[in-house]
Amino acid sequence: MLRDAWLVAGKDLRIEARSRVALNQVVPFAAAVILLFGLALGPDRSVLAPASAGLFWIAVLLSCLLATQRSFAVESADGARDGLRLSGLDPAGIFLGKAGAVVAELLVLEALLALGVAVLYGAHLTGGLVLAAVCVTATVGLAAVGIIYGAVASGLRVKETLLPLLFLPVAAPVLLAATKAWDEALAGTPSGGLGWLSLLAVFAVVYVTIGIVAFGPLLEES
Amino acid sequence: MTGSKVLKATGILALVGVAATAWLGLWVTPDAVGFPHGLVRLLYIHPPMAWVAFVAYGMAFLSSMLYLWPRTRHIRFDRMAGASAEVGVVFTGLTLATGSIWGRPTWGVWWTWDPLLTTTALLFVLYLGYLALRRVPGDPEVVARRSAIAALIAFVDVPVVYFSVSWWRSLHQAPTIDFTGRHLYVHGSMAWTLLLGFVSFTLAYAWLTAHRYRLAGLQDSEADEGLRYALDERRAEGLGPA
Amino acid sequence: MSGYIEAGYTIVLATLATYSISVLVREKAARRRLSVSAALGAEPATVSPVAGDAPSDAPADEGVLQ
Amino acid sequence: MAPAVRLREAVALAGRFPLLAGVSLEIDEGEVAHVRGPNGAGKTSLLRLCCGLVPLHSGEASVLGHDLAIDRRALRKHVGMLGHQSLLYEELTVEENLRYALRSFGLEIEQAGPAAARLGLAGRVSATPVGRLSAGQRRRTALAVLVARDPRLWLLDEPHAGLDQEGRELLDELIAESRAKGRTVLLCSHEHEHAAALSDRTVWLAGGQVVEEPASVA
Repeated sequence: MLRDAWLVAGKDLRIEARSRVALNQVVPFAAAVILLFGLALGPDRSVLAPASAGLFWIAVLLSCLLATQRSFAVESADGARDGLRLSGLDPAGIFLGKAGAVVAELLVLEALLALGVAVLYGAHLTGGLVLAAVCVTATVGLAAVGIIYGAVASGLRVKETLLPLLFLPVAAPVLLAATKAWDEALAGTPSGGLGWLSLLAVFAVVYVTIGIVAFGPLLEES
Repeated sequence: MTGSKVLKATGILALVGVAATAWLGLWVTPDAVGFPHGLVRLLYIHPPMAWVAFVAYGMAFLSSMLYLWPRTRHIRFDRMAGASAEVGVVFTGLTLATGSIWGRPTWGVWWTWDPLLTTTALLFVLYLGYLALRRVPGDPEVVARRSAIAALIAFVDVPVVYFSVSWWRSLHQAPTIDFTGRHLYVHGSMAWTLLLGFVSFTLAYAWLTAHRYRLAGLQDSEADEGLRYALDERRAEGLGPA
Repeated sequence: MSGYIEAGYTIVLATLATYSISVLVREKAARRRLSVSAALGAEPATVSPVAGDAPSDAPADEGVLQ
Repeated sequence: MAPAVRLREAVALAGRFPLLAGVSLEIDEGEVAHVRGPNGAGKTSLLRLCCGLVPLHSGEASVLGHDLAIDRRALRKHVGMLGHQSLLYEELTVEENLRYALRSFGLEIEQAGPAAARLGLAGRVSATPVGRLSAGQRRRTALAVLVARDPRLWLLDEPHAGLDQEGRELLDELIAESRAKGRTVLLCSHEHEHAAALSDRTVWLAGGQVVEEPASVA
């Protein structure tokens, strides 16, 4: 299973390194989102700085949608499922590999985005360790849910519209917990975020487990 | 058919019960002190709505699990899950509506970020997504399987959502008024009316879900009927031009 | 009493009534269609497919059948 | 010897549409069968059923001793499908695609080089991303994956399409070779004479069924 996961993740990341879709499209998209938030909320830093954690995570959430869609788009255009199902790979391995690749991509994106938030909104990135830990746990949870739903929706003609509807409500607790943990850290009390961090960890563990168990049935019979 | 008789009896009981709840709630029970505009009367319908919604989602989850478990796999569990979730969405919508109506005169706003209301609103969109997924056509078995997995994901999300939202709220401020009237001394005719509300709306849920389940079965056999003709036509193609 | 209470009860009762009736009507209609097609079942060739849904996820080459 | 493919009244659906309307068919191990029929007869669906891409709705189906109703995953290692879609990764090179495919089946990657060379994809071509190749070269890459894997059952859906004269001859050679090795081949092709020369028998399909005699139209 882990061998297959490694293989799939390596393949996805190599494709990303070649095509640069995440770098050339998803990162600018996320940048546009935080710019637009700035425009919507006005130039007042006293408004923007306190909201920066929430806006950051909204941008991450939307980018995660794009990243998971892309993750299934690379599986040979129209035959995404066919290819995965004919491949002889362990479904749990496929799930872990794809989720792992998305996590890696999103973490890079988050680093850039954090920089953007610091510059544009004037957020002080204090409590770096907690910020990073929150990023990792939250992203694992998001990627897990994204990949499961991506597989549910892949091959359906309505996937572009259905995936956000399925994904966003489930991801709501991640948005909440990650935002609160960041708020605490940015306010200079990183230890206040530890509770939220453990909530994120629970979320990640639960959905990674569901993914490992459910990916087989999901790919096999459809 | 005894099953049909039981169902009919359930329907009549639910109808009588709901009517009685409305009558008692609107005209018989007294106004409670501390609740302006007689708002306490919403107590007899709002909590039962929320209760039924949670029961419905629990039922949908249970049926989905029974479908996913290979030894109990049967398409009827998929129908059950779909029927229950649909009824659940109706009741969730009503929970939101009555909650909002409660909020307007009480706090002067149609919406408050109360943990229960917020959780319910998220559940509403979560299960709207689930129903949308169910409506995407495909092989019945495939549809059933992916719906069951979506139901699993959605249901597991419920406690996480509730926990995170209530924690989030408790950090900001204590809830202004307790929604379900836990601080309210419910007694006499009020207690009985509330109890009647719970029972009769639960009966209404059972009756609705049973009929929705039947409808799903009929739709399936209709489709199977269509399949028989389609198969015949397909075979006729193979025999060359008639 | 204020208008809020009546509105709450009306919304709940009306929605549940509408939903119940729609389920019952659809159930009845489905039953009737089924009994009709069962009566015609002896001559399937004269009846066009009732639910010949377009193959939703079929490969394109198999979807076109003339 | 047990039949490689054994179908009894197999029905396969897309939604509520019958792709296969009750196919009964036996193909022995080592046979090369030419699957023939008009457009929409169910040829592609038959192949997709045999590799487990289309679920079996009713009837019986077993391929290489695996019951399709029970274990389709175990089967996939032994079946190779060449369909309309090449199922390759556009951004990866020919060689990377080959290696990935072999690894994903748990096979050694030594075969990648020779297989590419066999299909005339050695040298500069093998280091080119598949997205930049011509349709014929993609076909060759997809074939190279099959050659490298050497599965027990080959499912070829219009394999000649898009290949040049040299490629077609190469393909014929490959089919003859795998036949000599005792592999089973299901070959769908509209190039009847060509395909007939390669195969042991012809299976006629029409209306999602196997038909006895060639219908008036072919």
